[in-house]
Amino acid sequence: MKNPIMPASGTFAEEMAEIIDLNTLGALVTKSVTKSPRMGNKGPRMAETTAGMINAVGIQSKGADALCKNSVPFYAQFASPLIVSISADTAEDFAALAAQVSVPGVDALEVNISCPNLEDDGRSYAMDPHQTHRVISLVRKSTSLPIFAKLTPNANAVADIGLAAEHAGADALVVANTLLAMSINISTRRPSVGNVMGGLSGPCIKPVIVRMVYQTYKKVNIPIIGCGGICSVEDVIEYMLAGASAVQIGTYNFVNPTGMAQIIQDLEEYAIKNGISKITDLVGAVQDDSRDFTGEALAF
Amino acid sequence: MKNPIMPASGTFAEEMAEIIDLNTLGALVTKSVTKSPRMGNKGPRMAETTAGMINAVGIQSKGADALCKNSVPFYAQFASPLIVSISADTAEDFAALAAQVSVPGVDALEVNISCPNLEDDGRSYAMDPHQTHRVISLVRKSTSLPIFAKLTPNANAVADIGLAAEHAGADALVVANTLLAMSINISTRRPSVGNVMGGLSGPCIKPVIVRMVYQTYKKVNIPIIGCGGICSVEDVIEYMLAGASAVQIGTYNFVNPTGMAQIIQDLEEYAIKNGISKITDLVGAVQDDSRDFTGEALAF
Amino acid sequence: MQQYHGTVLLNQWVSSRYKHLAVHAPGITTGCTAGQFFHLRCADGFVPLLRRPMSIYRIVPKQDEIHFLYHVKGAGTQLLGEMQQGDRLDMFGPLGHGFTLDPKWKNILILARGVGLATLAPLVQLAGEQGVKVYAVLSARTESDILSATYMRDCGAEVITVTDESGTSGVDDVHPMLEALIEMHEVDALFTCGSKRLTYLLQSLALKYNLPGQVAVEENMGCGMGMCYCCVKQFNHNGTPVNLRVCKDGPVFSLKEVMNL
Amino acid sequence: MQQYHGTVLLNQWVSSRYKHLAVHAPGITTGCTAGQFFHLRCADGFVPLLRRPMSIYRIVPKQDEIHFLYHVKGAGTQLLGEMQQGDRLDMFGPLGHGFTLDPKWKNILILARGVGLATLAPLVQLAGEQGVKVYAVLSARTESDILSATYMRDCGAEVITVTDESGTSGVDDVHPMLEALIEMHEVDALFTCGSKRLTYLLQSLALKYNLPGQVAVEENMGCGMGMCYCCVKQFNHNGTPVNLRVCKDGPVFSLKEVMNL
Ligand SMILES: Cc1cc2nc3c(=O)[nH]c(=O)nc-3n(C[C@H](O)[C@H](O)[C@H](O)COP(=O)(O)OP(=O)(O)OC[C@H]3O[C@@H](n4cnc5c(N)ncnc54)[C@H](O)[C@@H]3O)c2cc1C
Ligand SMILES: Cc1cc2nc3c(=O)[nH]c(=O)nc-3n(C[C@H](O)[C@H](O)[C@H](O)COP(=O)(O)OP(=O)(O)OC[C@H]3O[C@@H](n4cnc5c(N)ncnc54)[C@H](O)[C@@H]3O)c2cc1C
Ligand SMILES: Cc1cc2nc3c(=O)[nH]c(=O)nc-3n(C[C@H](O)[C@H](O)[C@H](O)COP(=O)(O)O)c2cc1C
Ligand SMILES: Cc1cc2nc3c(=O)[nH]c(=O)nc-3n(C[C@H](O)[C@H](O)[C@H](O)COP(=O)(O)O)c2cc1C
Ligand code: FES
Ligand code: FES
Repeated sequence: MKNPIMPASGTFAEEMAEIIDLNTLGALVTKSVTKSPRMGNKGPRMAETTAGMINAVGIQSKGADALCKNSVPFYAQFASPLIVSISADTAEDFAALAAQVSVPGVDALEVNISCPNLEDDGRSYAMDPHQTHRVISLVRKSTSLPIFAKLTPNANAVADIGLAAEHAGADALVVANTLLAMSINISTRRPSVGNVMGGLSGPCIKPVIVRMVYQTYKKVNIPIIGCGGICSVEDVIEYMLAGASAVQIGTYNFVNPTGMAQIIQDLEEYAIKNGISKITDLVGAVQDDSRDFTGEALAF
Repeated sequence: MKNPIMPASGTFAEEMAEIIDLNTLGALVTKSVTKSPRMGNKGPRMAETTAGMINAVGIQSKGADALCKNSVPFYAQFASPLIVSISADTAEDFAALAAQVSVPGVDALEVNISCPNLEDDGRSYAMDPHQTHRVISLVRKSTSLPIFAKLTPNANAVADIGLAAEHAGADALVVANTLLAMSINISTRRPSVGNVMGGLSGPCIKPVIVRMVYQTYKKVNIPIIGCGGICSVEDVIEYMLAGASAVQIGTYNFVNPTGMAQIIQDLEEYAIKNGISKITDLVGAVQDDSRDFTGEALAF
Repeated sequence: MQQYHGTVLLNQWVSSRYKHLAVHAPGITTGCTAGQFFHLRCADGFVPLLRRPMSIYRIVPKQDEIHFLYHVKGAGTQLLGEMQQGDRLDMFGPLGHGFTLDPKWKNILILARGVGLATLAPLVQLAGEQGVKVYAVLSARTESDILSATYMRDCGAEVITVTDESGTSGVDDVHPMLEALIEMHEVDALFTCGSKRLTYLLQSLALKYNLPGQVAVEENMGCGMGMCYCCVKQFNHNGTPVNLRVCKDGPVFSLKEVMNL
Repeated sequence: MQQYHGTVLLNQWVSSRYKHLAVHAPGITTGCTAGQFFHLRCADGFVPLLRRPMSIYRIVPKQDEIHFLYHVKGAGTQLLGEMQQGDRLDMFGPLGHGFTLDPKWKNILILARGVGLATLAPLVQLAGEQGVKVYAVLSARTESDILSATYMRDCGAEVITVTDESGTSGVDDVHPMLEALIEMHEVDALFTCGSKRLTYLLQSLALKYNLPGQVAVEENMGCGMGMCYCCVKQFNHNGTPVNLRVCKDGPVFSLKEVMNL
């Protein structure tokens, strides 16, 4: 990767090419795709909260065939590696889908085992280390591409889930998806998203996810991609110090559609200004007086 | 209770009497007390985050004797019921402490089984239903006062923990304590609180805790006291609609030291303006098209 | 679409609830058409976090100006309202698909309510420029909230106003009025924005008179550019419901496809 | 302590980094003493969320005015800096324990650095009023950052300034200067604020000369009024470390109790 900055799944699509040069991104990450086309949830799908937003899009997907036919060739125009995010209802379906989208032009798979399956009160594979191990193992067998396991911050002990994913063969972890949340419109007395609950993202969640990256970094030996509330180069540095080898930017793309490009530029300047010759030296370098400072690069 | 508004443990103390009339509060809640005096964590103990704050006070306590000798008589001046929050390291110590502070003048105990015991990577009793059941059962046997179990939002399934507390004899649940979080000062590369991790509170966490109140309300039959990010009468209404019979106000006391008094007044006006004769009619009244609208009052 | 950092030229109250905002930025009118919108960042910082979609109210290509007419409603529009002349405004757009005028059309009917007037105003201008006659029924709470009546008349439209305060804006009052206009003036197409009730009414008239129609739809938005699927609503594609993005597939949709507003 | 809604009288730059803020509120000076502080809400809304502690810089009882001198540093002080004359400022205070002057003292030495000058200025005024002679060593980055020298001289203090730019502000330079002052003027007590290094230096001199001393300490604050224990630092109570609240047990502490700043 040219740099550690990439978009977060679901907050990026082909349209972004119209406003920033996708060649500058560390990687490209698709919206989670399902095998067959899916409608997604009923609206409203989004509500703003203090320094955050709740989304309950529920994975609207054109299906894996459309992805391979249209999106993969589109992104092939750009030098940046392409990561396809996959979503399925069973471990077997995950594995089958992984095989299906392991086509030329795809550089890695992100296994979205963390989307709060909202029909089941927010549960998802990544709530449980055994389930995580099972699904990642099956995916591991069905593709030779690098696989990233995307974890949920709603789990008790994210680091343990990360460890399970590592043992099952994941090449990297994405920490993390959204926090299960809810808000209520007090005038209508209705939940503010049609699906009642949804996923909280944005700056408000950053301190929780930084903590999870930190905890996970202490347990696992594969690279961690930090994701949650990143809006500036300072946030990127904070995540790297906590243990992230790369980061994903989600909600901030809505706040500032050219934000990723700006952050990439700011990161270069930051490195120069602070005499950092290898940005990976920052990985895990928080001075918590308790662990060695070793950084792992994320490479394809 | 006169009204459903009370302070959250650790954000309120005798000093508040100098700026608002404590008689107007629904209840008074002490900082968590330990059996013996405790120093608390090393500093810095607090760091601000986007729309929130991380605290790592770590329960600095004068001990239960001092509480019974000084604070209980002090609060006895006021008509509002007194809730003493207790903290201990083992279930047995919790029970012994509950007995020790069940003195005249104390109207209920809040069992703080949710303070992230930060030496253990954020774990606490309320991370696990069995542990919760055990500690609440023991406390139940050792006091005849009403007991509130204060849950942690860091658990997988808060509603299940709540159910365990209910089965063990808790009279109400406080949902919830702080989210385990971390931030890093990128200039010093040190964690911004001395204890590395701390608890996130303030408006940023509200959507997560509202969701937990909603989920817990669907499972339990005891009243829920909502706590997390409340800063206005609208927030109080939102929590009540989600299922809270009462609420606690924490961080907002720092933002606006006379805020609780204002919210109590605003709540009266809100009820009049919206023709709500019994404020408890709001409890759980969110129109999620899936459950009956029944409210439970919180009474001592 | 592009991110512009415009300069506020004016931002003034035009009634007790609406403000008129004009912004200058080189090249900003490029590709702008009636019915499209800009996604505005109402303040630096993260509360409110997201941008606010605002229809283009007026396009002034010669002066590189885009105007908005907006209702000061919640936190975002309140902050927008605090902008002063000379301030910088972060604008992302133009976004979405606007209204289209078939060259064959001679007479069109527009039915606008509230801030819907803002959205339809540039269509009236466009129609005027293309020699299409506009019959406009404008609805609002009060007479003073009907902000663009004069502007629309200047563009050559025939305008009828109805208001809640005068008791003339009910669906039952507007319905016969619309039928009369359609029948009297050989209306070729129907346009609306700003009210669910009125949209359903106009949809029924489009069916009854077999007329094409267009409606500008609103929904909460994340990205505003088609990536996030936050703004999706269901539309009727020949009997099957499809989920379309208001920001990119709309905000202007065919009236007959409207299902659940 | 009380919550006041003051009116900003002035809020102006006095150097490239510092602003001087004066606020009026009826009764606000009641009970205010040098060394105490107010907890200021720098903006409505929740970013930044918390109040900012600011030492009282000047107390003007006759005009119900409290003044502050502050360093524009991060988000909170930046927003504070944007306040205009006439704006309302939410102020909570006065908070904490201030400096005390023993009636027996004739000469005191103060050592201030940076914004510590703001904290010590009202002490100089108080000493002047009580006929206590003040010897002040003021330290800052640049001469223009030494903001209160004139004011302190007007209050009757003898002032020496040292700066980083002139290379006179190092601990090694200040040390002999302080010893000379203490020995020459029969100093009765020592006061400081604004620098950890200088506090430790002054502590060592307090021990050496067996002089009482007071220091105003800073720490991040939650409540500002003693409830939350966020602002605790360790102090030395006759050999045992105790956790004291900067906001309530301080911000002024005995110099000899200082342990970990
Ligand atoms: C394509 C489009 C064009 C629009 N054009 C105009 C216009 O020309 N003039 C005008 O006054 N208003 C217009 N609106 C509505 C305008 O976007 C909302 O009034 C505005 O977002 C409210 O923001 P707020 O912070 O003041 O209100 P709040 O109610 O505090 O907003 C809370 C959240 O809900 C969203 N929201 C609230 N109302 C709407 C709405 N009606 N549509 C979409 N999102 C909403 C906000 O964006 C925000 O995320 C348009 C909306 C869309 C989708
Ligand atoms: C009792 C007391 C009196 C003070 N008096 C003055 C004064 O007269 N003039 C002046 O310029 N400054 C004074 N300070 C320091 C002032 O409070 C901080 O500079 C200010 O809080 C910084 O806020 P910010 O948002 O600009 O900076 P940021 O660095 O963005 O603040 C981030 C967080 O850290 C806290 N913080 C940062 N620096 C300090 C600090 N030094 N002390 C306490 N908390 C801090 C802030 O309150 C906030 O919560 C005083 C501090 C204390 C404790
Ligand atoms: C509108 C929206 C849609 C999302 N869709 C997906 C998705 O399809 N798959 C996925 O793994 N994560 C999805 N996410 C989660 C983001 O990828 C990211 O994990 C989360 O938003 C936290 O990052 P942020 O705070 O930077 O937004 C979505 C987030 C948003 C806001
Ligand atoms: C400084 C501080 C200290 C706290 N101390 C305690 C405590 O001793 N016991 C406890 O149960 N909760 C404690 N809490 C948690 C609060 O009671 C409350 O659960 C939490 O802050 C969420 O509410 P809020 O967002 O309104 O602050 C503390 C919170 C803060 C901010
Ligand atoms: S707002 Fe993102 S797709 Fe419409
Ligand atoms: S800031 Fe709360 S005790 Fe000092």
